[in-house]
Amino acid sequence: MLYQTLLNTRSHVDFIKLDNVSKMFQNLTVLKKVSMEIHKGEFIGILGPSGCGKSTLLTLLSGLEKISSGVLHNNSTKGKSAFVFQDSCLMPWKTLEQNIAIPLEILNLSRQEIEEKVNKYLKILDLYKFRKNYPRELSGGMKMRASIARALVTDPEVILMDEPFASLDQILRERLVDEIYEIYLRKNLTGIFVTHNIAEAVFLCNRIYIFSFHPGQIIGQIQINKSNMDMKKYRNSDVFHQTCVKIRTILENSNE
Amino acid sequence: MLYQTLLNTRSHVDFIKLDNVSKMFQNLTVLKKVSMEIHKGEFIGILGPSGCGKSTLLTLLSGLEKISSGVLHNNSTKGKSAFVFQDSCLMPWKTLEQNIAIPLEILNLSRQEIEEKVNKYLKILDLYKFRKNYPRELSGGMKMRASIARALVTDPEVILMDEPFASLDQILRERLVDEIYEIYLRKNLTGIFVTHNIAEAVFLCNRIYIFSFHPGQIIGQIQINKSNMDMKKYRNSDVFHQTCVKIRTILENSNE
Amino acid sequence: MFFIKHVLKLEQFWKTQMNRTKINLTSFLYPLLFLIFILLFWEFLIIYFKIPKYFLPSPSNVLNAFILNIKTFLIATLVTLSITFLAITLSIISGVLIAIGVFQYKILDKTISPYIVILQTTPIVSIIPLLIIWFKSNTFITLVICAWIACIFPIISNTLIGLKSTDKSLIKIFRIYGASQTFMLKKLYIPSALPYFLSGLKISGALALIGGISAEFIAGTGGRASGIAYILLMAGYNLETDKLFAALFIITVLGIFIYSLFNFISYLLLKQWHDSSTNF
Amino acid sequence: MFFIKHVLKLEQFWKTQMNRTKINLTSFLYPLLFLIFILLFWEFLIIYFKIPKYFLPSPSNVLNAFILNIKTFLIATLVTLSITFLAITLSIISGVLIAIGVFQYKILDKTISPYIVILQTTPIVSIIPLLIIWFKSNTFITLVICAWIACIFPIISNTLIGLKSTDKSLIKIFRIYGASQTFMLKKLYIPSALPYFLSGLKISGALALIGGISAEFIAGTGGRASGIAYILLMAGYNLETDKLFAALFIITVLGIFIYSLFNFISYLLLKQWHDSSTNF
Amino acid sequence: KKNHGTINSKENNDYFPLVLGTDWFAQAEHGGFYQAVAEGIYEKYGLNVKIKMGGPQVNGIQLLLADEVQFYVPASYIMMSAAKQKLPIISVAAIFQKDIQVLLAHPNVGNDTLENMKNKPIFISAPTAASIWGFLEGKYGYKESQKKSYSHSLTPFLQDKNSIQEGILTSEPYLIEKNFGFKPVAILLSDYGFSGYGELLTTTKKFEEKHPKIVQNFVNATLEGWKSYLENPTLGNELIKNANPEMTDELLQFAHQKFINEKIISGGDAELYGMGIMTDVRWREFANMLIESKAFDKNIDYHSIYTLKYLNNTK
Ligand SMILES: Nc1ncnc2c1ncn2[C@@H]1O[C@H](COP(=O)(O)OP(=O)(O)OP(=O)(O)O)[C@@H](O)[C@H]1O
Ligand SMILES: Nc1ncnc2c1ncn2[C@@H]1O[C@H](COP(=O)(O)OP(=O)(O)OP(=O)(O)O)[C@@H](O)[C@H]1O
Ligand SMILES: [Mg+2]
Ligand SMILES: [Mg+2]
Repeated sequence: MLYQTLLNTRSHVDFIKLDNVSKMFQNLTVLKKVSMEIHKGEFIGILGPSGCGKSTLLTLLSGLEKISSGVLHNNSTKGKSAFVFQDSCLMPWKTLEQNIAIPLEILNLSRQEIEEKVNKYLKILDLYKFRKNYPRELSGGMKMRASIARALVTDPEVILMDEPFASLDQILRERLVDEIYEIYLRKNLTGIFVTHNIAEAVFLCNRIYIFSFHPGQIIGQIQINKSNMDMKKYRNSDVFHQTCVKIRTILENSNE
Repeated sequence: MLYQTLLNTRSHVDFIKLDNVSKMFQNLTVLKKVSMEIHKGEFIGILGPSGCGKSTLLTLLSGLEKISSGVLHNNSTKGKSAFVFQDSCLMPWKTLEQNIAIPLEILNLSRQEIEEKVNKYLKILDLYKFRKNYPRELSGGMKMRASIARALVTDPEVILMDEPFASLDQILRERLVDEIYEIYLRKNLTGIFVTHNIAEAVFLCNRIYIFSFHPGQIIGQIQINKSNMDMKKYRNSDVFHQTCVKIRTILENSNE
Repeated sequence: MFFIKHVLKLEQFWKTQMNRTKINLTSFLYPLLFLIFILLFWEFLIIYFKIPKYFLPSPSNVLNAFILNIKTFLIATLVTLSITFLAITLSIISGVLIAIGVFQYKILDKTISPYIVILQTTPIVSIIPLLIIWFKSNTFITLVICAWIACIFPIISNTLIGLKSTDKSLIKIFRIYGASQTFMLKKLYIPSALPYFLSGLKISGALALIGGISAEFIAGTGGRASGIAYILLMAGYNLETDKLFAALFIITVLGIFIYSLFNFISYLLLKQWHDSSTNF
Repeated sequence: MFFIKHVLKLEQFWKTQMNRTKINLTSFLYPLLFLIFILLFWEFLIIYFKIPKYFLPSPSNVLNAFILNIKTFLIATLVTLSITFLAITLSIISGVLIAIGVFQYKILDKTISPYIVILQTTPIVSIIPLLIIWFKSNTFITLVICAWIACIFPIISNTLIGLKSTDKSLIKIFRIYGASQTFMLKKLYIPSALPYFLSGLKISGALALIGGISAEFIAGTGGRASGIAYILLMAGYNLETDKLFAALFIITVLGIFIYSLFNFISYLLLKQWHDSSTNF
Repeated sequence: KKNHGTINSKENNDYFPLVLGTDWFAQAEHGGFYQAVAEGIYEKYGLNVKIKMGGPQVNGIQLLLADEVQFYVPASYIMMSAAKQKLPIISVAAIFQKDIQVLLAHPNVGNDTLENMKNKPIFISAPTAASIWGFLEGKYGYKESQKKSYSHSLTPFLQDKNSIQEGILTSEPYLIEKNFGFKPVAILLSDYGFSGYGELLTTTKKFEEKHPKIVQNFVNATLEGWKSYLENPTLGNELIKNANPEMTDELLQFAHQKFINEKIISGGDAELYGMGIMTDVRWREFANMLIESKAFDKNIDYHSIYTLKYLNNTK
């Protein structure tokens, strides 16, 4: 509640703001002086080489880990964020549908509501047939999808996603990107999206931060303007391809 | 040794052969009447939607699970295969380098040899700096790379890879694909490569099997002829692009 | 179509059931054969070497003593069993509560943990006189308390280590959604601790029995409602070796019964999610 | 550059060390304060209500008895400690071997498992006479055997459940490369079972002490090599309440010592890979 | 006469409630107490007496001090310990004029005197050792190395023909003869100068000071009970078996026979002064014996732990 009012009165303040945030593990600097501003309703992409600190950044944003120095403001409503971890982490002693229902149980919804929502997302993610299976009876991609469903099921205000589509086939992946984009448009979602797929990031996001390897620093920030474009057209537009190439070049250069 | 001689005398026999192999879990048919032949030195790609039974197929090929019906021949030398699982599964109580050394310890190499080989692959996979870290101190992509290093370190005869590059960034991914292709050429490796990335499969493999969803059946088999082409040229050739599009079409159609 | 599926499922079910029974049969068969072999060998030895009954009674002597005193044994068994189960129930409740308390509140951990260890390491035998005074000579309660003290520690220790072994990523998931500590306990920590707890329970079952019996050895009840240890003790004093062995045999059977019971409970609870439940 | 790095590392090291010590200090402080409070309160109560020494000795009485008999106590403590540690060593060796045997060979599992349970549930008290016959009245060995029987089961049970909890995917990895069963045991199963084993060890430590002491209560006859329980027993017979409490206090301290030792070992061994090692 | 089957006398406010703690499960050694309950003798004296059985490790003195029981029946040695610890308890009558502790040996191996048993292995339990070892060591030069663990199995004794076994006159000789078919040599320690009393009626000093009349009545009733038990133990034995179902008639009978034949209760001073008698001479003799064997300090004030004032009236 406090958060909410703060947000309303100070809507000019950024939704999430990092100011010179660093993160160390013992004597290893993983993130160095990262500053970013995320406004409500933005979809932010995070790109960078493996091990550069993307997952670490998300845990900082979600408050699961403490920052080592700098300032971090997060004005999102408590309990209204969702997180898709890089690995699925489902509870092995619960079935798929029970796993997905967990956040709703935490939010104390009625049995019926829970069932409705869970079923809806089970269907969206092609998992309905396997809802009674235990995680160990599922394929890698299915587990990851379950983890996505668990994040979406709460209608979150902010969603943090750590390579959610990595283990999915291209067709499913594209469908899910569309799906999430639609949810994003409909619900005024704020998203932070870690991925290795440049095209996906360019398609989904308003802004993309590019990180360098060791220590993780922002080496590029790309604003994407697609407001008035039809999405299908956008995917095939020149802007799209040019942005992709531009990002690739930044990444390639940073590697040398 | 027995295997080896068998192989030498009957080199006309296929290296690995499946004849109408099916696999059931309880009353769920996961793979149905799969027949394939893999010759020594081939690199086989396996494509198919998430949950279609690709990982299951690999466990059958490696002998880790029993087939439910049909015939499976595997004439590879025992202990000379390597497996990159879909998740990294490292031992949490060992450091990165100790984890990678495990297969070599099983094969009873000398300490020095082990160290040499481990260091070589640590470097190839950009992990050398982190060799003393425990798995929980590594990023998702690093863990996966460690798992790839663990597979390559033994100079295997057959390598089974289950989406090894899924959680890696594009640049690293391409480098690793090149690396593996080189090893393949140099060592006459036989590879079975599960992936969701069509381009990668087309680039690396001689032959690609495409699987349908539920029950997993072979719905397409594509022979790729790139013997005399330079790899850089190949990646930009029309054949390459056409093959990719063709596979995509098969996958898309199967989905409807 | 649906009907056929259902029939198939049923068939599947019975097949697995049968397989399970088969496994259970062989798992009974081996030790049973071993037992029969030992008993026969024992009987033979005693007949062959003419070992006197007082030195080592033969299985047939023991059986005889058992049959002659069956009613006494039955009552005593019931008393001992009720002490044991009361103690286990008490220690499950208190042990789990203590483990959770210690797990949740650092202060509790720091302040009382050492005293729980003390409780565990103080030999029951030495506190029985105190207990007798405190519980106004109600021997039954004294015995239950002794058995309880004897068996609570493995429950606390294993439950606690189980709670602490909860997957760190799962904890994060729950935190993200702002789950309350109570909710997390119920839905996350306790299920995670289950296999450890059950392993502790198996140890505790045996300890409760031993605790109760040892306490009875020391505090002694006598009279109408006396347990199996009293019979064992008196048989010892009266030099009735066969009866003593019969009592020992009953204790052993009780032990196996309690162990099997907890093993079975463990199997039932764990079969859904943990592969270590097979047996032992 | 390298030099500076090294210095930084050293500084880091000492900082963590200091933090660790700080934590340990507070974790000693709380129970210690609690203890001092209780002791003072106890002394006060006894002075205030003029409770006679024979009924409940005051801490100062107990301390006095301790100082007066310090030499006897010291020798007895050494005897008890050696019994306990011998028993624990024996039970670690035999318990782990049995667990591994049962884990590796189905036949062994089926045949002997029930008899291990029997061993566990048979009250020591009732087999001491047999042990005395077998070991030609060598009380020391008898006591060690009793303590061993008392404490082996948690080790077997926990180790076995640990071995069975080994990650299935890791087993697959080892299988692929054709690792021998021995190799897998050494490099995979045993490290996997470690946390379970250590939890069992903590339970066993306490049980070994209790087992030895209980056995001494029953078998003890004194002589040169009599342990602390014998002193406790004799103090009881001779109605020396203060000496009895001093002996009880020593047993408790021994218990805490053994527990802390295993807790520390557990911490050292687990700190690399398991988060549940904090304490308890 | 109707209610005699139960251990409790009828609940009645007119009767003074007392709990008598014994040192073991019900047995012939407690016969007189049960007899007094069974025959209503305590009621006749205005007492409502409940008997609480002891057990292997039940510390009766502690129960007495905690007022859980009002009377307890220790032997002289324990009273000496109490004197050393200055415990406020006091013995008011002695049921057993002789200590019934025996040492048992196999027949025909020459172990028929305490002197001959020197250097032979003795199976002896810790509590027994606590009371008699000082005497054996001090007076007969027994060695610590002779002591062997005894935990209530006679098998080690039976195996070694040279070994010695502790025992009670009224039980082990019978059990051995019955079960193993030979009559063991039984040496009664009291015949060798272990001159303690057994089954001393003992209460706290506080109780004794506050209720001298009750104490007197209890002593009188108990002695009457024992007299009756020696004459015809049927009623008492029934109660005993009721409380301790594992007790056998033969053993009760054997013990009863021993009481009479060895004049455990009616012999010695009792022949002159009546049952229950204690004398300063005997107490001094016993105390000196223990002081000489260094079990106790010579300044020990053993006079405070007994009183003879309730005994003159019984004559
Ligand atoms: N132990 C099991 N019990 C029951 N069903 C199982 C079991 N293991 C796998 N399955 C089922 O088998 C099917 C194929 O699984 P598999 O892991 O082989 O898929 P996959 O092709 O590797 O998918 P992905 O690309 O998502 O990894 C899935 O539908 C899964 O639910
Ligand atoms: N607990 C820890 N202790 C020490 N180092 C850690 C720890 N956690 C992460 N690191 C280090 O932090 C760095 C960044 O890790 P992170 O998981 O954020 O990378 P990432 O960008 O998500 O990589 P990937 O794309 O491979 O998932 C890595 O170098 C890793 O070794
Ligand atoms: Mg990551
Ligand atoms: Mg898979």
